[in-house]
Formats: sequence, C-alpha cells, structure tokens
Amino acid sequence: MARIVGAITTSHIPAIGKAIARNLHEDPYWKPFFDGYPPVHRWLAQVQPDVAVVFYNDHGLNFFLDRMPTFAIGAAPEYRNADEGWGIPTVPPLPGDQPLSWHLIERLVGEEFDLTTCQEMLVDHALTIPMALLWPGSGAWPVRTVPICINTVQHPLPSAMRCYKLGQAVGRAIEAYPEDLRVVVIGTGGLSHQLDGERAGFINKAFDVEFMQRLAGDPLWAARYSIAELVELTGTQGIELLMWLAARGALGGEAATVHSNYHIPISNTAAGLMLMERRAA
Amino acid sequence: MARIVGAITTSHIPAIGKAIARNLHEDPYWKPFFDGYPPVHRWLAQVQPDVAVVFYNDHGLNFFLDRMPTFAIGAAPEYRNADEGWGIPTVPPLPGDQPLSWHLIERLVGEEFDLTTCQEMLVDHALTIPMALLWPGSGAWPVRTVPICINTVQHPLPSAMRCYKLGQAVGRAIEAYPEDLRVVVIGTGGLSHQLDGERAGFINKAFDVEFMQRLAGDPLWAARYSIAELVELTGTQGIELLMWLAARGALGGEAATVHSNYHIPISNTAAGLMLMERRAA
Amino acid sequence: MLPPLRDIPGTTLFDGVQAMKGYALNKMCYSFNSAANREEFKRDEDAYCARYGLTAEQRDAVRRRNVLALLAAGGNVYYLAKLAGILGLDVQDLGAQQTGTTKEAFKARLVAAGG
Amino acid sequence: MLPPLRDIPGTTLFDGVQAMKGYALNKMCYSFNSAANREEFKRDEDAYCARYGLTAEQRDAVRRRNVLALLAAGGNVYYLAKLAGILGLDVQDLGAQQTGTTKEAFKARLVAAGG
Ligand SMILES: [Fe+3]
Ligand SMILES: [Fe+3]
Repeated sequence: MARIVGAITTSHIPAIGKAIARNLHEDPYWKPFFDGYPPVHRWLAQVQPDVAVVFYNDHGLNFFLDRMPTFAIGAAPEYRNADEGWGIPTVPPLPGDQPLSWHLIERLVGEEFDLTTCQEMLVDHALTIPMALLWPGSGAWPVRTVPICINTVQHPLPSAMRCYKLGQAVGRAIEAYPEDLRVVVIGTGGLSHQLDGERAGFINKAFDVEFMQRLAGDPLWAARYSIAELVELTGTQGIELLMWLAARGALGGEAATVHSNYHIPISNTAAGLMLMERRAA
Repeated sequence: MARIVGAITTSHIPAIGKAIARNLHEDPYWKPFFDGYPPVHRWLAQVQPDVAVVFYNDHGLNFFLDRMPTFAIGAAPEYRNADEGWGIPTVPPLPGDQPLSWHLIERLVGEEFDLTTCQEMLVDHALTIPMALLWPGSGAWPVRTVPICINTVQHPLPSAMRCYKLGQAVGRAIEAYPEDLRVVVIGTGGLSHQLDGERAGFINKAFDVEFMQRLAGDPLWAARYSIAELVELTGTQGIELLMWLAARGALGGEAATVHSNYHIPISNTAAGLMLMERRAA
Repeated sequence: MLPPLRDIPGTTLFDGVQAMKGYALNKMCYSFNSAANREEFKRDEDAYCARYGLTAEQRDAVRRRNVLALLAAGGNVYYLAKLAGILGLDVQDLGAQQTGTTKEAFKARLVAAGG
Repeated sequence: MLPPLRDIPGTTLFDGVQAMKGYALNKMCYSFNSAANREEFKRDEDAYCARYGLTAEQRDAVRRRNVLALLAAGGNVYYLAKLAGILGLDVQDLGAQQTGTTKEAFKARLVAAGG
C-alpha cells in the first residue's frame, strides 16, 4: 500500500528561479532563504519518495477565465512548464504518474469533489520552483509528480475548510492505493504578501508565525477563517496558504513539525518552509 | 426575489435539429415526438420566464480531455454554438445573465461545489436543440440563459446523488437572488440510449417509464443508483438523465408532473419530455 | 487504479484506463470540430494521423473505419462521432456496424424497443 | 449578486464584478504568455489593444502604465503581471507605483516588515 512519508510546504516566488540560475545561494540577500533547505534535502535523501503530490496555484499559464477550475488535477504522462510572459527558464519535463492520478480522481469524485481533470497540462513556477528547491540540480527528476491546482485567480475561491477537506480526501486516497509507493505531499505558495492595490507590500509576520506554529498540531485554527478574513490577514496573494492547508490535510491525523524556516523579504513576500511528519501528539 | 416557475426536461438528439430545419413536424416519423411540445409552449407563454437555467452535457465542443470539468457554469454575456464536426446549423447567440451567473457561482462555491467558471463558452446541440424546441422560430430568444454543464464524457462522472444535490443548491441559490425574476429550470438529454459498443441500440422502456413516473414525486429513487447501475439500466448515453435529476433537484420540495411525452425511437434514442411544477403533494 | 465497478456486456466505460490508451486518437477527433481540419484529414489521412501521433492500432482502426476497433484503441464515442461525420456515417450506420447487422435491421430493432 | 463580504483597505478582490469589467484586458494580457504576441504588442500597441476590444478606460490605463488604473478597469493581477513583464517592471516597481513611493523606500518597507 502507498504511504505518505511527510508533507513539505514552501514559497514559490518567481525570483527564486533566477537566484537558482545565477547560483546566488551564498549572496547575503538570498542566504537566509536558501539555508532553510539543506535539512529538507537530507530528509528527502533518507525517505526517498517515489511520487510527489503537489498542491499549487496556476498564475495564468494553463488556465484562463474562459475555463477556470476550482480544483484541477493532472492525469498526464508528463508536465512541462513554459514561458509565463517574462521568459522563465524551462525545466526538464516532470514525469507524471497516470495510474495514481486516475486512482485519486476516482476516489475524489466518489467523495463529491468536483474535479477538472487534465490529461495535458502546463505547470508554472508555482510547481517548478518548489521542485527545483527540493531536488536541486536535477537533470532528471527523482520523483514522479501529480499536480493538483487550486484556484486563487478568480473569486469566489474555495474556502480554507474546503481546501483542507480536499487535502484530507487526497490523503485517504493515497493511503488506499494498492501500489507500494512512498508519497511526499507538497503545498506551495505564500506566505503573506500582496502585489496589487494601495496595500501592495503588505506582510504580516505575526500571523505567519502563528500559522506556522499551529499548522502541524492545529490546522483547523487557520482552516476556520473565511477567504476574506485570510486576504485581510495575509494579503491578496498570501491566500496561497490554501495550498499549505491542503498539504497538511493530506498528511492527516496527528503531525509534528520536523523543520521550518521563515524569512522576510524575498521579493515582496514573506518566504516560508515547513517539513511535517505524521506523529502521535 | 427570483422564483422558479417550473422545470422542463427534454431529449436533445442532434437529428431533431435537422427535422426542425426541414419542418418535419407532421412527418409520420416525427409527429409523435413534436406533438409533445405544444402544451409546453402554452405553459411558457403563460408563465413568461425571464431566465432559463439549463443543465446540459457538452459532447466535445467546448471541452476536451485536457481540461474536463465535472461541473462547469457559464458566466458569459452571450453563448454561441458552433460546428460540432458535422456542420450543425448555427443559431442566434443566446443572451446570458452574468449577474445571475455570478450569484449562482458565489452561492455554489460557498456550498462546496467545486465549479469551473466559464466567462466565454461555446454551447452545443444539447443546449441549442432544447431551446429551439421550447421557443420555436425564435429569431431573438425571449429568455436569458445560464448554462450548467455536467460531465458525461470522462468517467468517473459525478454520482446521480451529487447531481441531484447540485440541482438543489442551484434551486436554493436562485430563490435567494434579490432580483424579481421568473426562472425556468431545464434539464436536457436522455432518455435510454447507447451509441457505442456491441450493446449499441440499447433502449430500456420499462426503466424510462418508471423514471418519468417517479421523477416529480420521488427523485431519490433514481438518485440512489450508482453511475455503473444507471449505465447498465439506461445505456452509456442514457446516463444523460443526470441532467433531469439536477433540474428536478433545482425545482426543490414537492413537485408534480404537469405534462409529459415519451416516444421510441428518435434516431437511436428513447425521447422524453416532462414539465413539472412545484406543488404540495 | 480501481477495478471497474461493474461489467456491463457489450459496454466499456470511458474511464482512466481507456483515456490513457486513447488520448492521441481523441485529440485528433476533437480537432474535427473545425471544417478546415476535416478537409485536411480528407486530403491526406496518413499525414493527419501521423501529426497527432496515433498508435499503429489506432491508425489501423481508422483505416478500417471499424468502430469497435476504434473503441478498443481508446476512442471516446463523443469524439469518434466527429470522425463518423467525416465518413458520412450516421448513428444507425454505427449501430449496425457494431452489432453486426444491417442498417434496416438495426432500425427495426429500435422501433421494436418501443413496442 | 452578493455584496462584497468585507471591505479591506487598499484591496479589491477579483470577483465577478471585476471579472465582467476586465475580460477584454485580461484576455489580452493572457496572450502575452507567447513571446510572439509580446513582440506584436510592442510593435503596434494600439492595434493590439484594438484587436482585443479594450474599453477606452482600459486603453488609457495601458497607455499610462498605471497599475491602479489597470486594476480599476478590471485587470487581474495574475494577468497584469505579464504586461508588467513587457514593460520591464518588477514587483517592487509595481509596489512603489501603487503606493506612491520610490522603489528604494518600498524595498525598505519590505525589509522593515521582517523586523
Ligand atoms: Fe504565487
Ligand atoms: Fe446527448
């Protein structure tokens, strides 16, 4: 049976891609950010996941307003990124896991999640940057990927509770998969930031810190907020913490934080990183 | 406040479009089918709906497998049809009702329906043929339309119960709309037929008749079947009765059949028509 | 993957297994919504099929105009209908071919279902 | 339509009201995922905006490179980011412009948020 080895949540700021390309890991601006990742690299080297199930949000690459899904899931043999408008570097195609995708789709639709299924799908920096952060220097990715996209573009967004429940259902579905797989669950985005409006530049360290402190042990604390409340607390793009809630939901049951990092600012954003494992309280 | 004046369910067989174009209403093959509609025309002339909310299924015009939504809803200023591969006649654009669309989207996403929202959307014969049947000879449509598309192309399909619940939520949302509108709810497709496989030509009159007899008074009778059971009972395309269940769900509460018609065959299909109103049992 | 929930004689539900098999074929058929693409297919069927990367089995099924073979190769009935349109086959032609009978006999069976 | 659930200062949620206003503008910006389209926009901005049917307000906001005006005209930040890319503006430029300060002051505010 498949087993969830842990959950990783990380920011996905586009500027990180350029910093990786220019090898700025020791640059004073970037060092406090990149220094968060080696413990996660060591953990990944130890647990050796076969598959990454990644909750992320598309930023206007694969989806436009003519067909904007609340929840979309990939069921493609591989996933490519592409120019997002500012010539982002392309990465090697990420291999998919179609049988696992279809297993998840069967289970989730059976649990009344109204998915949009994507047998071909471009993935943007919100997926590729976390992958590059977690498996640096990969010419060939050591994991297969199943992307799950949550709408943050067009309001109404799914509620935080709905995203958390989606994650829980994904977790149950993974654990019901008959193949002997080690699965890492990833949530990308956040933490607090706002790009648009007179409130641009908004960052809320106090909220982020409490959110990270509570996520493993008390995920419902954040899941109970409304979308409008979360936008007020974390900014229009800080709402990407929905991905963190979904990943935490997928981890299921009781969990503990193994490692975390938090640094302000990267670009306009409060950058966060967490590694959680299942654990009795 | 908006009010649901009734629900109409009807087959949407492509051949009907050609029969309308050729004016075959009195042709012996077509007469028993077309004769079902005048009572509905009289009812519509009397209730004068402002808006039609239409549950239908796309047949590979607007949606492909790269982005296949379980539930999609239009939020466009107008809806056009287009060539579906066999040069179907185009109809005048159907005017939309964007404020109502967004109201429904807000409510439904709030009730944990994970919609795909479509601010531009081609609609196929499953929407245009019922409209042409209900408002014949319309150069200009006398109603605005909000299309809601349910996946019947890619299994897993949403369960019959999920479609019924979607309908119920749509009904609640319509009744909560502050504008003074008369809304007719429409479900298109079915009844029993199968186009593909060695079982092509399958029709199940006994089931259809019982389904129609029970739909108004006991919709849960059909909603409790699984998708696989319904395919076995009604054929691979007979599953389009999901649209009838959604429309019945939207009508809500207690309902009664005002008019119905059933005729075998039109093309490969058992053609059905029902008009239901809210009514105490 | 989950096993099919139920075996229905003469019927294959278009689920993930079929979808994985049929993607190239279905993508080609979806392109036939455009009249220009239909013309191009008619002009050079081989080149058109090659461009969409059809498997040998799919290419063969298209060549033979064989609906059951197209379905077995992962074809989805909603997209195959557009190919049938090009070939000038209506749904009674398709039904007769799949059930191994004549169009007249197939139509008679439909009428009989109303009896 | 539902009234906005909550008023957040300096913030407009991109809901149905904004979406209806901004469709043409956002569709144009979505096209900028393609480098060829970006070049075409640069070559003849007027023609490109006209082809997408921008309203006068949207056209004016594009001409002025004014982010707050683009948002007020229904622009969605995710699509506007692609226009910003063409104009050579990074997210600190956008932040400084929207908050009426210099880029250096805006960046200093970000750093201060970590204090
Ligand atoms: Fe982001
Ligand atoms: Fe149909």
